Amino acid sequence: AQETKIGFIVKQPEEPWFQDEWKFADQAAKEKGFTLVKIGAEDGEKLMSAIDNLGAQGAQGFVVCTPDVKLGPGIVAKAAANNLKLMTVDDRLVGADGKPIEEVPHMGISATKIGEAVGQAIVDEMKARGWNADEVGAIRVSYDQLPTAVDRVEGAISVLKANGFKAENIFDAPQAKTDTEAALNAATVVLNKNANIKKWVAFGLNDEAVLGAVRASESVGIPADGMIGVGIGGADSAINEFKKPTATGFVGSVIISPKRHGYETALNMYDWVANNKEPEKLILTAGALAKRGDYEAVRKDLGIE
Amino acid sequence: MSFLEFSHISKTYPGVKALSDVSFSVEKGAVHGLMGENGAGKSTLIRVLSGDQQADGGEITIDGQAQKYASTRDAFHAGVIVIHQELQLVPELTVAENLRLGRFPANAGVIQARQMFSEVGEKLKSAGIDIDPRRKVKTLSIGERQMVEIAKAIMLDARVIALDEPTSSLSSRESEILFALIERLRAEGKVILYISHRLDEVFRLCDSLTVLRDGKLAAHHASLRDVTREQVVAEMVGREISNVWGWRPRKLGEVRLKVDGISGEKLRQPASFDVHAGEILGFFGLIGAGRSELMRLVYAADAATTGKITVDGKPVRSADPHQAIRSGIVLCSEDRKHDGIIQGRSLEENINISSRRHHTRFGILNPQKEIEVAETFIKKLKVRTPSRKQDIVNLSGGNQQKVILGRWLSEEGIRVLIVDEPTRGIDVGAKSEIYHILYQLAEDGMAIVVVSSELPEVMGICDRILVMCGGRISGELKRDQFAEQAILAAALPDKKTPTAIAS
Amino acid sequence: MTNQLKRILLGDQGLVVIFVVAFALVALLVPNFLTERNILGLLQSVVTVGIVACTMMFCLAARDFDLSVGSIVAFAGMVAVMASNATGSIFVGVLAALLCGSIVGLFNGLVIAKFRINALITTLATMQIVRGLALISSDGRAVGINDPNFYQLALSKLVGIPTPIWVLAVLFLIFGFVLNRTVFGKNTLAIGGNPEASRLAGVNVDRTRIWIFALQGLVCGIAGILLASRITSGQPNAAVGLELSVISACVLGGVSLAGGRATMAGVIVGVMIMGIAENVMNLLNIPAFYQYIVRGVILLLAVLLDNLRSSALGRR
Amino acid sequence: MTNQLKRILLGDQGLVVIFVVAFALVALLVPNFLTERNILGLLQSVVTVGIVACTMMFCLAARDFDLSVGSIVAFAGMVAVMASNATGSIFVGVLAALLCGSIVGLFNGLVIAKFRINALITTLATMQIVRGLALISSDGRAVGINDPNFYQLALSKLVGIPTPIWVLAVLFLIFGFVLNRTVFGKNTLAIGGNPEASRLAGVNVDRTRIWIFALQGLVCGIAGILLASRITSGQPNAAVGLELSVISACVLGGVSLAGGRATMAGVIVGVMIMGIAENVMNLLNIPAFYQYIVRGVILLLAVLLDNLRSSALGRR
Ligand SMILES: Nc1ncnc2c1ncn2[C@@H]1O[C@H](COP(=O)(O)OP(=O)(O)OP(=O)(O)O)[C@@H](O)[C@H]1O
Ligand SMILES: Nc1ncnc2c1ncn2[C@@H]1O[C@H](COP(=O)(O)OP(=O)(O)OP(=O)(O)O)[C@@H](O)[C@H]1O
Ligand SMILES: [Mg+2]
Ligand SMILES: [Mg+2]
Repeated sequence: AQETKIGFIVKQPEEPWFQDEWKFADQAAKEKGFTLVKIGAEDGEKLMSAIDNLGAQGAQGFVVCTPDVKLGPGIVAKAAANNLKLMTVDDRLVGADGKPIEEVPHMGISATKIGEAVGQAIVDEMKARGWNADEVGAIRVSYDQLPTAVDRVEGAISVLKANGFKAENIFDAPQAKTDTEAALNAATVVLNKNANIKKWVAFGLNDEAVLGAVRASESVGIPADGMIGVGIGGADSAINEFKKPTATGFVGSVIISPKRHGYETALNMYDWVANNKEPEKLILTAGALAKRGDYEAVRKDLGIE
Repeated sequence: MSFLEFSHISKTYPGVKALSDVSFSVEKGAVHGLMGENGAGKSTLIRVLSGDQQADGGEITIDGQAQKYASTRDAFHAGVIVIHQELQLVPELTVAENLRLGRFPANAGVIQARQMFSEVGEKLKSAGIDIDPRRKVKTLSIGERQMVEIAKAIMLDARVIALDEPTSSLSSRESEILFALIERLRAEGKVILYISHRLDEVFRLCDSLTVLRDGKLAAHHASLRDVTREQVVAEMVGREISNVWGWRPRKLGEVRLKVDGISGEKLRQPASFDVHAGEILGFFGLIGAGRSELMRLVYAADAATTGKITVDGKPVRSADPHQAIRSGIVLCSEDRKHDGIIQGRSLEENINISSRRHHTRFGILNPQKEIEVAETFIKKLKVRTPSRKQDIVNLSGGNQQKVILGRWLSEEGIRVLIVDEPTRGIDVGAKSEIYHILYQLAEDGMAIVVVSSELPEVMGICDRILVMCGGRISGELKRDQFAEQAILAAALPDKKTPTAIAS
Repeated sequence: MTNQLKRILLGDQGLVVIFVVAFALVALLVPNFLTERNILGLLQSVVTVGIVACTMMFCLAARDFDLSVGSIVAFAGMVAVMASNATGSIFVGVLAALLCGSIVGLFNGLVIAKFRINALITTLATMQIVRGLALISSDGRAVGINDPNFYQLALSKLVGIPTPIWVLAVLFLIFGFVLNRTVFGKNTLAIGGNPEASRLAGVNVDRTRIWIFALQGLVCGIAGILLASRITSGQPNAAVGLELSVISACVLGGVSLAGGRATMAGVIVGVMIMGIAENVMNLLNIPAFYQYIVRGVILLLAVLLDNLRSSALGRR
Repeated sequence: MTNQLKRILLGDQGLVVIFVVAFALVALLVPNFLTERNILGLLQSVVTVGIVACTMMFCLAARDFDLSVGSIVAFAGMVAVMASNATGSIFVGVLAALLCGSIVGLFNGLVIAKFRINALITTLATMQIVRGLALISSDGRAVGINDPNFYQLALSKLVGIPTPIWVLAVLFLIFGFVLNRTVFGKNTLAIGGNPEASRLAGVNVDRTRIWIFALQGLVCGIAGILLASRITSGQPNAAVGLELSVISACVLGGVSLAGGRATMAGVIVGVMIMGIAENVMNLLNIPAFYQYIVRGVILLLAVLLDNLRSSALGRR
């Protein structure tokens, strides 16, 4: 029989999250005995080339986390042209009309939902510490160039507002790049500008962004109990923080399971290609909040080790 | 055994045998002349001596010791200093830093600046060179830079000093400073190799002489006592040249170029002059007299602040050379390295860059025509090159100069031709060809301006001479008034009043 | 016989020969490489870099520098999509994109030539400004294409070969011709060789530089339109870092950053080497992190080989 | 009096004067700018760029180019963290990072000077290779610091001023001195100003270039260590795009890409202008997309002003 070859394309191959997805997809490949071709595609052009490349290699299908959801029609057309089956992970494709493309099977969690989970975690921690929303400032570490980032922080803000946060207490700290140093520099300015506010919460695109805000608070002398930062991802950056001997302002991270996203999507694609068993059109996963005390358990629950 | 010996030196560049089996020797305390046509291999020999180039074969011995240089640094350590044909200065550094580059007086890597400036200042003063060692080289004029370059010869205690055409952009006054310097070095017992195309200088300075031709030794004279100039020219060129200048009277036409009160940033005093059709007008002056500045204003290479220019009675307004060219004025500038050659491009392209607009259509080149023009001038000016495709930087200095001249001589429809130090570095043989072409152009009605620091040249080929001094025109002489004394008097700065006013 | 071989290998076109040999090796050793599909995919993947490299070659040859190309490509793509969405006419969209690209290029050229501002800083500034415009005009989100015919710009084929590849080929031909056979091309090379001497030789240096940048803008417009059509949307984040890829491809192809030296054949080879490296790494399934290393090593090898070749030439 | 003012404004240090005036304006007009906290924050934010700019200045002054700085900074940070985790000694970690940085720099220098390979391509290659190494060594993940004392490198203060700022200041002083007062500095300027003349004057061009790159690597090592301490982890993705910021700061500060011209004061001003622009934009709460445009416009204005100043100087 013909060898089964499946592609797995991700938008940011250097990110630990996608590394994990690939790792778990590899696990599925080993179990089922198919070939997994992993390609990183940071932008639309690279993605189109990657699909062509898969076609040329004789793959039968691929899973993709697209650099931009608006690429939807293009990806669908390209996949069809190369006669490849298509599934999406993490980010769901949308059509020209801005609505999700329903016929492409998808597994993921919406960016807004993750953001809301972050917001909820912050609100819970504030309650636990007995903070009054009026005396707290919020740092929105933003990277508005990336639509997913906007959706995540807006999700968090909506929860904060619903819990009595005033809009004027939310301060924008735009990162010039997506690394910790840029977030740190941007957050420092916000903190210095509002030296009268002593209690802060912070959220952003990922763990690295929030870590920047936490580092900024430390450098201007805000103690750990004056800062609540909740990140997204829960990979090593966050774990390093939890492992520190004393607690920092980095309170928690919303972990999404790369295991389900990587392992299950690859498996589903294999079933589709090899056994012609079409996957469910939409599988939504949930994020789980991991904190200093329970992150190991949470990770185990999600199947990450 | 002689102090400095070259034995069987050979050097080949791709497509060119620059030196083949050259052997000769020089005694201690002697000034030894090195002559030959452009491309004969003089500079190459000097480069081999300085460790800049490695010879393919042969050997150099100094004081009985065989020399092996891997780089110029080794040559320095062996006591060899070379003043190269092209200026080798760093514009952003000061005079003193340039003179001590590669050998800064330093303590644990930190430059002893005060010591350096005072030492260099003293040495410059003792050599009669009046330049502030703290000035940045980029603020110096070409002539001053040449003097700085020459001053390298006395900065270090050398055994062998080679000078490659040091006077090519110097006027007589600065040349005298150089000659005095050479006398001093000779008295100190150094060996001096002296390259020049000016026979007068060679006969005045040198004790012995070697002539190269096509990379081979053509003649060696251990003494110059019984040698005539005609003989040396014949050895160089392979034929007799009876009259280098070859001036003939010509009929002058109407005024072609009229310059009225032009001035600019570097030339504050307004200057006026005119040139007739068919006339060759000479501009003489000492270094820094402002001749080049004036010509650059006429050509719009620099912006003029005041003044009017008319060509054939029609006023010319140009803000950039390309407009000046369109109104019939061209300038061949003096600094061929900075303003002339286009590095990395072939001879063919260097010649055609301006005149090609006569044979392009809709901006598309006519390759056939370009080849034709290039070949014509390569032949006419005797450019020594393996092919017209050769990169211009691979040519010898004189041959580069010929190519730049070719660029302007190939122009069509030009009414005013200004050449600034046109024969700088060009050998006697080619010189007379160039003069001949200039006469030809003048006979066809072109107005020609020749700027030169070589007094015999302006006197030899011009119909009229304007002398400049301190930024203004200080004298005018017609051909029948030409006299060395009068011209020099007008050129010297302490003379306030014009010496000769033509009617 | 061996002499002739040597002449070919060491001659002006030596880089091309090395490339052909490398290509043959890759075709033999890498499975799936020499299939029609893969070659077409490979060619399509170099379209953007290749198109922009055409004019970047001029820019570098004239001793200039253009960092704004990536932003212009993204911006022009956005403009093409938004204008054709707004007017319902693809033609208007294409025209608007070309116009916008040219205007940005013209602005670059005017600032650089007339105010004599460093090209690196000027284009770094426009790179930021234009990227900002692209983000603002779309609120940072991709803009979908309403008229599916727009996709045809990139999807349609002629004699089995997709249109963008044809466009690329035609541009290679045009700019190769312009560089070697026109006054504009020769003036560009002369300016790069010695700007002051060129000016004194009557070259209108300012005008030539302005033209170079304007052309660069226009060509980025073309690349932007094709890219938008290929990815079926206008994306404000597209083509980030394109400048570095394009400049590297040019330098790899023998264009001198010190100006005055450039050949179209060299640039084509440079573009292809970079494209093939990416393609082969993906075909061979090289892990993402190792791809960095392989990419670096290939770059080094390519220049090293070319260097050995030309120094052998010098020593002949 | 006015003449003296004119001389100061138009003199060599004119850029500094313009900067001081601009700084005063910003301090007056932007609320919260001139607070101790903000100024310290501002200074800390320019530490990485500032440190690397010290040696980039030498690199550009010698007509070279280094694109690998960002990768070296990230790699050195990783090495510092991993080595000190493994040995339990921060000192060993720091040493290892400095060593690794220098080795990469030395490699760059050797390849560029000895094999005469274009600096752009060489450092582009090492940029990729080193980034790959950083990613591979950590499997692409951030590495946490075991010993909290490591944080003190960045957090500790001397006379109220954080250590990294002191380090930056000391490096500015050292390299300012090296550039103007030492044989190495003058040779660097000479090589950039006229490579041929320097070679003929017996300057050891190769060795100087190798030293420049090795120093660049060492200094990137310092920057990497401080950065790792500041973000309390080694991150393989750190400092992407640093090269462009650093080169821009240098060029803005009057360093000529054509070589031969550089001043430490200029580079400091260049670094500060870029840092202040970012800081003020955030203080004024300028939306992210508009920041691109403002950044571009500031760049253009800064060079335009400097240009008007120096052409006024020329016309004097
Ligand atoms: N780098 C090079 N590559 C190729 N050919 C060269 C190179 N340098 C010099 N040549 C050739 O070597 C020959 C000798 O040149 P050289 O510079 O020694 O002449 P020269 O006697 O100094 O002439 P001139 O009087 O014009 O200065 C010339 O034909 C020149 O074209
Ligand atoms: N780049 C420059 N910056 C400042 N001053 C300059 C510069 N170039 C020339 N000068 C000054 O302009 C004056 C005239 O220059 P220059 O020596 O070129 O005149 P010249 O008559 O053409 O002499 P020559 O051509 O023999 O050198 C000199 O006083 C010189 O110092
Ligand atoms: Mg010579
Ligand atoms: Mg002159």
